[in-house]
Amino acid sequence: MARKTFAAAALVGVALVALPAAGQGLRYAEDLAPAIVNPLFTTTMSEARVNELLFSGLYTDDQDLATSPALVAYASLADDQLSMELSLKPDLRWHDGQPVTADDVVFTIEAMRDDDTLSTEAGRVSWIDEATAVDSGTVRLTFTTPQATPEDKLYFKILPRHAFDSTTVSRSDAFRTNPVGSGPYRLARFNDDNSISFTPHSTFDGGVGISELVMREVSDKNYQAKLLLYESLEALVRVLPRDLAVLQNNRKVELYPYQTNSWWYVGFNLERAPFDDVRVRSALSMLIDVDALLAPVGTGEVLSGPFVKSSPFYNHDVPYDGYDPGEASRLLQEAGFDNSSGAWMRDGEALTFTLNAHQTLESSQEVVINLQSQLQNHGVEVSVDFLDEAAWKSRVWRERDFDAILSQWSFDRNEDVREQLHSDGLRNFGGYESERVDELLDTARDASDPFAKKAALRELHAVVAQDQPMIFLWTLDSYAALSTRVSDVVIHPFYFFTFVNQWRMN
Amino acid sequence: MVFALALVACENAAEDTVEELGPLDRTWVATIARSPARFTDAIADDRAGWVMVHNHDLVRLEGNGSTAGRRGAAARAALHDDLARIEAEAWQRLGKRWEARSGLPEGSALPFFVGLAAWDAGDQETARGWLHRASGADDDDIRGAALALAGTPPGNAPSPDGNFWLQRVQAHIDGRGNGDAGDLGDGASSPVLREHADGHERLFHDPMAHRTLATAHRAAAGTVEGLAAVLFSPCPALDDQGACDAASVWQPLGLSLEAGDADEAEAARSWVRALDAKLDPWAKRLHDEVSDEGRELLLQLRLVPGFRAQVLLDRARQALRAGHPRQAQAYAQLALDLEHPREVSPVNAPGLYAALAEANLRTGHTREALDALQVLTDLLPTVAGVDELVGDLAVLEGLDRQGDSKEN
Amino acid sequence: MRASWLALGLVAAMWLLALVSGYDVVGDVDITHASAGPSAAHWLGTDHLGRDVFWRLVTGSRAFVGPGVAAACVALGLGLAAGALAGWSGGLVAVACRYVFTVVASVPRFVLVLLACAIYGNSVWTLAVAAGVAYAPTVGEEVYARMQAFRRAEFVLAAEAHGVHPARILGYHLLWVNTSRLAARHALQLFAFLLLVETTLSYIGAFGATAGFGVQEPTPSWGNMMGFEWGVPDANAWATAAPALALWSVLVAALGASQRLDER
Amino acid sequence: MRRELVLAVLAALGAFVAALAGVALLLQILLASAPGDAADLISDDPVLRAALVEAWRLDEPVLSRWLAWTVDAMGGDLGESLTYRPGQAVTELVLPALARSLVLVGGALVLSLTGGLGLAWWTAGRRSATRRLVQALSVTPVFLLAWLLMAGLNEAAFGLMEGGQIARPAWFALPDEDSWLKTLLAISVLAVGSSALGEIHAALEDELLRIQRASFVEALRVRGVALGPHLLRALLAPLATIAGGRASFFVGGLVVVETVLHVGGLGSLLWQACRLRDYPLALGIGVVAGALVCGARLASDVARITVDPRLSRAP
Repeated sequence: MARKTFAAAALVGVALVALPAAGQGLRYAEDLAPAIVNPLFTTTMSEARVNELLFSGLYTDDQDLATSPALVAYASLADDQLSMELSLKPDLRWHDGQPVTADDVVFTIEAMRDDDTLSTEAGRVSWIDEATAVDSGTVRLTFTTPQATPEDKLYFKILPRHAFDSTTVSRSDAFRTNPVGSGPYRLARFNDDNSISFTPHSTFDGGVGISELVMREVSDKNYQAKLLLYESLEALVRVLPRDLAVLQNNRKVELYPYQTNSWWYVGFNLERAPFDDVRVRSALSMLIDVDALLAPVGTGEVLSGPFVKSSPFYNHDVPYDGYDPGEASRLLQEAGFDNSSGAWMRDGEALTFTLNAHQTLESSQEVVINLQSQLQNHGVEVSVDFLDEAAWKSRVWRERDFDAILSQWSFDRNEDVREQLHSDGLRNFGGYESERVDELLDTARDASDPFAKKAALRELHAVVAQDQPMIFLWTLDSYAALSTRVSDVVIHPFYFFTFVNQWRMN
Repeated sequence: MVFALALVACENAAEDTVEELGPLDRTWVATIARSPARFTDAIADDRAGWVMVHNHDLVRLEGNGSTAGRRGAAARAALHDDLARIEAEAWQRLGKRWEARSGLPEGSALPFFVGLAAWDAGDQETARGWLHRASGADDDDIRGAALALAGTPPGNAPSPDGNFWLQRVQAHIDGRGNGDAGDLGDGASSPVLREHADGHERLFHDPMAHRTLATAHRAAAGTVEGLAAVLFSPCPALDDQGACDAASVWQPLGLSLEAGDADEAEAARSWVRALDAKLDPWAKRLHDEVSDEGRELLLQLRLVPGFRAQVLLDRARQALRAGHPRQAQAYAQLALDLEHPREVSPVNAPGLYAALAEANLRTGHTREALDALQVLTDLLPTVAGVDELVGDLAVLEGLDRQGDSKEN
Repeated sequence: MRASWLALGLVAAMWLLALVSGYDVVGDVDITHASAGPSAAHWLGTDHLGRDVFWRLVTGSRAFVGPGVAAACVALGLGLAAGALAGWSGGLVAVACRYVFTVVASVPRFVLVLLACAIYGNSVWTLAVAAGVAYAPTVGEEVYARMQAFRRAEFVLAAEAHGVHPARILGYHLLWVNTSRLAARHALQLFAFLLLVETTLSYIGAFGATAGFGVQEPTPSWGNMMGFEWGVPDANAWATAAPALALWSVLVAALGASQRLDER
Repeated sequence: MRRELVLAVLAALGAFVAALAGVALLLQILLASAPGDAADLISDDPVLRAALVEAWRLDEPVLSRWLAWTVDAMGGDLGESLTYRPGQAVTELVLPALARSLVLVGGALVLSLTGGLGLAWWTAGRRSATRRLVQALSVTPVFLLAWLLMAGLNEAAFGLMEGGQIARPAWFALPDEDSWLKTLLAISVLAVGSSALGEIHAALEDELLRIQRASFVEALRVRGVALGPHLLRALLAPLATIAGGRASFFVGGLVVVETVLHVGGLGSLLWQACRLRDYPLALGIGVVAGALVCGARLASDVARITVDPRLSRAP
């Protein structure tokens, strides 16, 4: 009896000792755990990165960023370029063991197009006229207009039909906490500390190198770099610019350029007075010393329009209207404001607004406090309201109920600003409308000559810089940091984890 | 703070014995840190010029005849060589991709320029193919030039006969012969042809300019001897004959000078890790051993990080020559000093950005290549043409794609 | 013990200073003087946005002094009233009151405060009222116990026999004479409790994924001052140390003073 | 005698149930008094809203809502999470968290009581500066104490690791690895911080002094009997009282300790629930926290009754 007790105690002891072993997993940090794991409603980069782990598309990028088949085995495009047939690879499985079929592909397209789904990604399939399953392994797509290389547009993630009741998918659908995909990793569990554990998908085509992945929510950005140095994390998705210098001198860490096409902005609600007046918007932009705003965040480049400076679309001829309080005063007076009382007033109403920012936007607190300070010192009262994920989605994305927002857009290498600036763009929160911009965006979209597209978007830059629907702030130097214990790392410049199955741990 | 961390990092590195690190004491870094007087001697003729060499301020060194000026010219020549290669690669990719996607634009001079670029790069086979396709060009001069060049081996100019383009080719070849680029460099900064298409213009820059500029700068560089030849360069030391002797420094440390067979980034990364494992403890030791004056030099001029970056840049260029762009990409990324990631500095040489751009371009990261080229465009107006060309390629590659954008 | 009162006096002085100083909480940002050490211009240096730590510390007192007093009023008002009512009338009323005390006291104070902030919105005044309500049962129970003890005491009976108005007996003889010291002690303890809750919420609420409660930047609180500077590279040490030390000193002082009241 | 004891225990049990029901009602009233419609606060999504109104019986009055909720709760159903883990049963979320939190609260009780007792034993009658010192240290807020200890331990360990003096400890780095040290740290911080230890120490010291002056102690002292065991026995009842009262304090402290130290317990869950306006979850946790406090009070009452049967006669 005593011996038995002892043995049991010993076992418990061993279990306790064995528990903390971190294992050969890769832990990466995000500022905020994805609120929703469902490719139909992906709006943030952290969600996009998780999607890349869990789901596969029909096509994907290879390491040279050329289109290569993922779920597709082979495809044939009709001579008239108006339809194509896609054959899926045989023996593909979902994480729950069910086979991946043509029905799933058709379902996904239907779900994205379903008006009641309210998918933020609906635009990705608008060019497809009809999707039909020829047999369980073959899909036939017809297009609204001829497509030279339709596979370039077939990157969207495929969802399992059997996990949904109908093509009308709700944001709150249980799928978001229990996702089933066909990507290299499956979601093992949501942990109590808000982290998410992923384990390899056993039948993933090509195998998976790292036996466990953990997404950890580390909301304190300062602490992320520390954890990496402590070797309590293996990867930081995006390093604060001010930490770059420290990390590059640490030999346990290597930095990889990542996600360079992103910019910060202060967006106005153009449907609300006084932001409907371009003079007011311009004046506000001239009251802000952007370099001083940027200083506590780190190094970056100040922008004059909706593209980063190295973009082929950036119009270097557009003058940058920097800090110029004199000109701002003139514009405000022209717009009917008067600051004899120290604050800008028009018809007895002060020029004030509420600035909304997402709670977890990195360094947003510093920027917002600074901005508030600068504007107040020029007689413009700004109140600040940080919104949590749910409030941000509903107030900014759906209701468009705000005066001004501070946020950041990240673009893939195509730098397509259509959704942001087109009058019916899904991400045009401020309600910006310009006929010329719409025309230019259409030209850019339909162009078959790169010179035409470049010219159109450079003109767009100039027009938008004039109209100032938002104050374009800066682009930051973006790097990912990975422990040298992770090898064979190749990072996709936008989706990050595209090649994760090839990574190894030493 | 940063420096303290760097020191901590050094302390942790494998503790090699003095003998093992001995070869590094032959480097120019050790030489001038141990005897600063030799450094003072070497830069005596043009201190201001040497400051520019150290800062990679190649533009202001232009036309300077001192040793510093000649070192600058040599670096400038290497940079234009890099840019010429990038340009040649980009023209090929642009032509091929455009043709494969929708067929070449009708009546355009595009195939002529693709062909001219290949012809100037010495690839007669490819050049001939493109030049033949240019026979449909609307412009008579272009058609004529294409026809003439298709039958001429690279390096020889066909008789111009009043043809604008052939005259220009002739000018380039003459310029290369006598080492004077004249105003031919303008063709790299502003377009030589504005072609009207429906509703927009196609701008083409001169695909031969950078090679001519490289030749001209190389002529100005001449040869530099002694310590001045290796100062701030990737070459660690000179042998008795005054030639660069890298092997005797790196090989005893177990660092192979070969590029390896496979184009794997991981190979480059492990080479850099091996280098750092030697360089860090050695730098620490050197820092402790030398005189105050020497230490001042080491820290103020950032000699070790600068040398490391030069060595890695050299490796990157080597990898590019060996057809290993992924390795080159890794070398260049690891060489970059991220404290100033968008500017040329004592550590970040212009060549580094060129190597990064070329490696990115050749691994399909066209858009990322533009990030690197942007730095050079801010530095040298003649990079504008390459930047536009690579930009056109990036736009072309994205024509059928759907952009994706997310918050944060 | 005199030190305790001195410290509390200092807090009061700070609060007054904050009221009259006109320190511009919003407009103080000055990037060119970020993370500077103490100097004549900035007695405690600046934080990483270049804001004056001393003045933020002083202004930070506004986040808890007013609400602390309000919370004490709420707790004492509710506690004294309900306790006296229960003690005076006895019977079913007492049972009911004490049941309510038990129920409210069964929810941990901090939990109640957090729930209140989630439901009624995040402001220091919500916090003050919630803390007062959460604290009231403690006061109520003690007052009830005293009342019960004195209800049938001879001096009360004598007063009643003399025809003194019951309200005067309750108000003066019982409450004022017997519970004023108790009330003062609880007021001090509650003040300390509110300071603790406010700084805790503001500290934790200064980080992204836990943000949303407490005093929000740029309005200073000793809690968010610490949270805002925590982990910033090359920060001015006083930017975190000063509010931490101030917080600690005030807590020590408030508790010391309250014990003093207990002992005498 | 025996009968009285049983009755007293039953009465305590009745009080427990009554208090718990009251807590549930109190929280329901609190939620119902929210400005605007509860569903408005959470979501503008019409689908979600409709589901909410139904799931929450928002169209019914508070009392009937409370009754329905209580009936469900007695069946072990606390509803479903709305925003934190949509659709997941609250009990599924709360139970594992409860287990972790119980360890912390239990540990903190044991540690603070034994620590307080030891200190009181040592300082009683000496009027030394120790009492002041303990109080001054213990007054440090829980969040500050946790943060200082955590940063200190991390930096110290990292320094030693970099110097090669120690291998990487399994607990490194706080607060991200689950380890015995983190649990210990959480327990200690909870037991000491925000005046916990100071108050317990002071109370026990006073109690000890009172007992020492009691007549039976005098008698024992005259008879030359060892005082220790008798004093301890006399302290049991006050100890139980203090423990019962402290439980509420520690459960409140959980919110802070767990959030700062990243322990997935009731406290951090409550913080997230409040932050995300996940009212069913918050209500569930609030009631469970109330149950913990009431349970501790019940246990303390029962313990006192058993230790000192005289008490069973008092109401």
